[in-house]
Amino acid sequence: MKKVKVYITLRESVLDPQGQAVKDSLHNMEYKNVQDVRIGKFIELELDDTADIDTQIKEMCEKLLANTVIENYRYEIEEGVMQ
Amino acid sequence: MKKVKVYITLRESVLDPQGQAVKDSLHNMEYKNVQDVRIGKFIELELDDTADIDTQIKEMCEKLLANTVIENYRYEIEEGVMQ
Amino acid sequence: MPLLHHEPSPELIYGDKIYRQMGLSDKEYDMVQDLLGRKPNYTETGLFSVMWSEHCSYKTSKPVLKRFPTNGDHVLQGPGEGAGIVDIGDEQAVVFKIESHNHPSAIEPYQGAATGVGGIIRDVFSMGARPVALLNSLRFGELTSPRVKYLFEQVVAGIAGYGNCMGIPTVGGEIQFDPCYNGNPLVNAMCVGLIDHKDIQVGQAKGIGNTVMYVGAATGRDGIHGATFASEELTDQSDEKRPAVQVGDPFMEKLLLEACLELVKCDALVGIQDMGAAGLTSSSSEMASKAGVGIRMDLDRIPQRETEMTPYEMMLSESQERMLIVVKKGREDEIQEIFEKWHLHAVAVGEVIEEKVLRLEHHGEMVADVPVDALAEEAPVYHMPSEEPEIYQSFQSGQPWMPQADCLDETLINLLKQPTIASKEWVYNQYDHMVQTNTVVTPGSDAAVVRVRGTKKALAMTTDCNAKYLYLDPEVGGKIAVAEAARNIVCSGGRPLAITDCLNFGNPEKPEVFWQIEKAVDGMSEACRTLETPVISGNVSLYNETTKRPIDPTPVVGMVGLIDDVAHVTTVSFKNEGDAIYVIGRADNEFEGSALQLMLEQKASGRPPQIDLAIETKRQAQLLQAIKSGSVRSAHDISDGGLGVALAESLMDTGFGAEIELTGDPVTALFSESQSRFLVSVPQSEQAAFEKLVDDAIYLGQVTNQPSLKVATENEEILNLNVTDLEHAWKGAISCFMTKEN
Amino acid sequence: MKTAVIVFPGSNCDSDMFYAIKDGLGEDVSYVWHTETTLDDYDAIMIPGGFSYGDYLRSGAIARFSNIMPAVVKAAKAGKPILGVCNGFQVLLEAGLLPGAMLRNKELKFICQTTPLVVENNNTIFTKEYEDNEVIQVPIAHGEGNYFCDGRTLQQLEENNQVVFKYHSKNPNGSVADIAGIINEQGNVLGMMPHPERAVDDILGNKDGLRLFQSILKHWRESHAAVTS
Ligand SMILES: Nc1ncnc2c1ncn2[C@@H]1O[C@H](COP(=O)(O)OP(=O)(O)O)[C@@H](O)[C@H]1O
Ligand SMILES: [Mg+2]
Repeated sequence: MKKVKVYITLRESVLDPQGQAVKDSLHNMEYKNVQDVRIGKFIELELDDTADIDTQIKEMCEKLLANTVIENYRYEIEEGVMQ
Repeated sequence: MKKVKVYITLRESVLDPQGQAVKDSLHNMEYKNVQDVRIGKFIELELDDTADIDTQIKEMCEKLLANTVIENYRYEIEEGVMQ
Repeated sequence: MPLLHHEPSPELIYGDKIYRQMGLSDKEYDMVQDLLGRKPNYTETGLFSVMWSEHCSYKTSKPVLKRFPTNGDHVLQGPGEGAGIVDIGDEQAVVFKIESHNHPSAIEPYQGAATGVGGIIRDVFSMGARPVALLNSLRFGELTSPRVKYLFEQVVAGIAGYGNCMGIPTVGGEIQFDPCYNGNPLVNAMCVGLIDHKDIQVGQAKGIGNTVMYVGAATGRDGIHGATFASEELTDQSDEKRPAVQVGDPFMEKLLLEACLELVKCDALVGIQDMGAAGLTSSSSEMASKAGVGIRMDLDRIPQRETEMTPYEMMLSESQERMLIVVKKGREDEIQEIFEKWHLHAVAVGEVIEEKVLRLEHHGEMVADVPVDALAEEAPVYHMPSEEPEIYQSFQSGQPWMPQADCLDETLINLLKQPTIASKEWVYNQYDHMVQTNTVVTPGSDAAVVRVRGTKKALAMTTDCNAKYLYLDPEVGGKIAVAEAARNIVCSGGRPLAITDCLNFGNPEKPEVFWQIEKAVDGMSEACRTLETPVISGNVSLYNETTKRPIDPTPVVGMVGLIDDVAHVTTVSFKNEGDAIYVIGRADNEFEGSALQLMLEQKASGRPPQIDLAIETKRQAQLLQAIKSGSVRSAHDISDGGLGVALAESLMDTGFGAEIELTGDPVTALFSESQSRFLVSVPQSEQAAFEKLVDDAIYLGQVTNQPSLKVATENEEILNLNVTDLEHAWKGAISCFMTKEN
Repeated sequence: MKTAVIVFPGSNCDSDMFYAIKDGLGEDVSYVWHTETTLDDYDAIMIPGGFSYGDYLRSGAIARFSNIMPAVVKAAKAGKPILGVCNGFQVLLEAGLLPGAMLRNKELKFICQTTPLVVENNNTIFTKEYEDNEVIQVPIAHGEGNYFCDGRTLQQLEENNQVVFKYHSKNPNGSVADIAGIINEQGNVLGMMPHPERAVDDILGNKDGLRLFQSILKHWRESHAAVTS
């Protein structure tokens, strides 16, 4: 069994209305030192190991998990999680 | 300037309809080896350094970024990102 | 019976009085012991504690609910099932119910509100009906508080999130803001469905040997009563495993809805009930009890989302989007086929048995064996002491309050800015109110109107309750709540059919609160009898208290009316230059509990406006007749803020103005909240006919094409306002609060 | 004209689309379940609004992998008219049949209201019955209608006249260049956030959407007549 963590972030050129709203709220809450907030997704997968796991994850990201028109992705494969 | 990464995940026993739907879809796409999918948030903050940055981030998480009734959070403070 | 995991033994439950933490009193525990003839084990104690909770058993409110009139020729199903049903002709019927989700919404407003909507939708489609509309009734504290803003924003988003995804239009509702709800918001959701008589289902487990099936989402540890968990000393259970707030999955519910509507066409189905409060426990024991049978279930077969769930947890879980059904033995495959299409679980988990018990097995052992009637029927009933509060006498005997208002222009503008009166566009624009393409009158008029596709008919629907009147006088206020709902239906061109109600009150163990409940129900019952709108369903939410005091008594009325022909549909807006404006009914000096008093004094005191139900009935009947005969172009009931506010509302977004002449004291004429009154516009050609039909119609003036509201008395102009200023004040108020920083 | 209305789990404007065609247009229409694999029998294909697969992850992202989608792609290539409304538009974007992507509304709120649109291009098979630059009233109802594409794509869209509808006077969701609906280069796949199927009936107060369906029908009749004559 492998555990994979996928991080999906909006491309820099894409406006992030949610991040903007959170930033505004933080400013209202007196955290004036906050300069920027970007909100993305954090996906945790658990899957049975296969030979080409790296290619597999990449495919999942490209096809489904991220929309590369607006998003970037990055992932980490963790070693042997015991069950 | 500090860069902070915040990971927000659903508490273990909280239903994750998104994760479930993505898992089903991955199965349909023939990634049958996927056992579990959980979807959370990945928030990147950039903020001016202050003495008590750790407490500050913790507060932001508790008050705004995470809903601790159903979510857990975890964060990492990265060192001196140049601008 | 085996001892499970870390569960305390029956002796320990008794000795350490562990049942108390589950909510059972010593006396109730003794009753359980008598009913069983032995000490209950942990699971069984849990079954009784949820089924005998106020929420499920109505143990304190039952005696009061009996006072409601529930019969009528057109009532096909009164209280007692998932939702009530009323005939609308052509072998069709309308199904509706309202339910509260106050407490969950106070803790987690988005999910609390969302799952409240999900629950009431299930109540309606478990009857076999297709849900065609949603409404809600909301109460919040003052919008100046950041916490209240947060609750308000999230509750609205949660309602929108669930209803929009389901594709059921949210067409109406009401919202009031008052400090008494600061720590205790009210979130009541109502669902209206349509059904053909032949498809009507019941929640009964008939037929010995028939199969009990579980359909829908898997069971997790959602919403298991926190207090019980805390008492378990489960040192090895991490914080992670604690009972969680329920999270709604509207997508799952949409699939469940479609599957169940296919299911009701299948004659293998015997009974169906949703798993709401107390989940598997209430659905199984109630279905069995109603049919005079028992149910045996094998808990190993329950679809589970989490590992190592105990029988206690499975039986008490409030996971959403689940149903329990009973089907004819041997025809399980047909059922499974239907659910398979929607990718849903449909699992045989047990059978109907002759012995009237709920018998649960787990890992091959019997873990509970309890008479179903004991759970569902034999909960204790409490007759609470009731006492008239002192403040009521002082309200009744005090000097009448009269307002000091000099600048009437300013008074009207300020009234329009009160969040309770202001436009709720900020809210309802977040609700998809048009999906299903049947919404003839969208939110913003008196009642919403949804057509019945394929017929000339339409349904008018509304929720109402002015809690301030009930705070001053619960009996009068209760009458007004029902009458006001009916006025809204009539103004839309409909004949009121029946009501559903949600009784939101404080702690009934306080005699003053119980007195409020009794009086309110008496007032509502009388109005229901006079207006011939029986109570066909409802819900009770007690213990709504903040640290300082209980909420104002808030028995929300949800009413549905029938419009025979969509041609009769009428809205509040003025339609035509030159139309004559009338008010039906005269205003007296009735300002106590009014919007004006709240605005000027920041509190209500005195006697609320009086109501004469005979006059109410007469005026409603005459107005409806005038509408049906085509004499009326717009109709609006006069409520919060009096005639002044009603005039302003009839002008919004029309591009028209009005010129009005009033007699008597201007402040009374404009802002009194005397009851049973309507503001109506009539084409000139119909004036004579209208005046003949409506006894108490008083001519006021005309609709003009100058966008200003001009009001005069015999000798002077008392009000002259630009309609754009009225619009600005009324429409901007709520979003102004919501964008203002603190 | 035989029209298919595709139904995904979670579609909820499918019956609205169905009645717009059946009652509004008086034409033949059927629901097609997402597990089907062919659309050969149909002349026009509608992908209705709703929350396919709950709109979880991203709206339209999961639906795009349904069994029916290869048939939709095939129909698109064959030049059949394909209309995606709201969630249907999102599905077409995710499937790559139209360029760009959808973000959450700028104000982060779901918006439901009737909104004025300008017909930017009335020379398409979907808009022939409108005047050029005509302002029409059509309801919107979405939480993620903030259309995004990069600068180059936008330039191409504008140059090729692929922007068919724009929001008039007020942009409700933050969409780039006020875009409300776009068409593919070939001119047979239209995606739009506003709901024309909600504006086909006088009793609901507005019939501005009906002409979109009438345009499709007219086009079909013309091309059909050309083939059979
Ligand atoms: N205030 C009330 N007025 C009329 N009927 C009520 C009232 N409260 C509850 N009921 C009826 O009692 C029955 C049980 O209600 P409830 O416990 O809310 O049902 P469920 O748990 O299935 O949603 C329902 O049929 C409901 O309509
Ligand atoms: Mg129920």
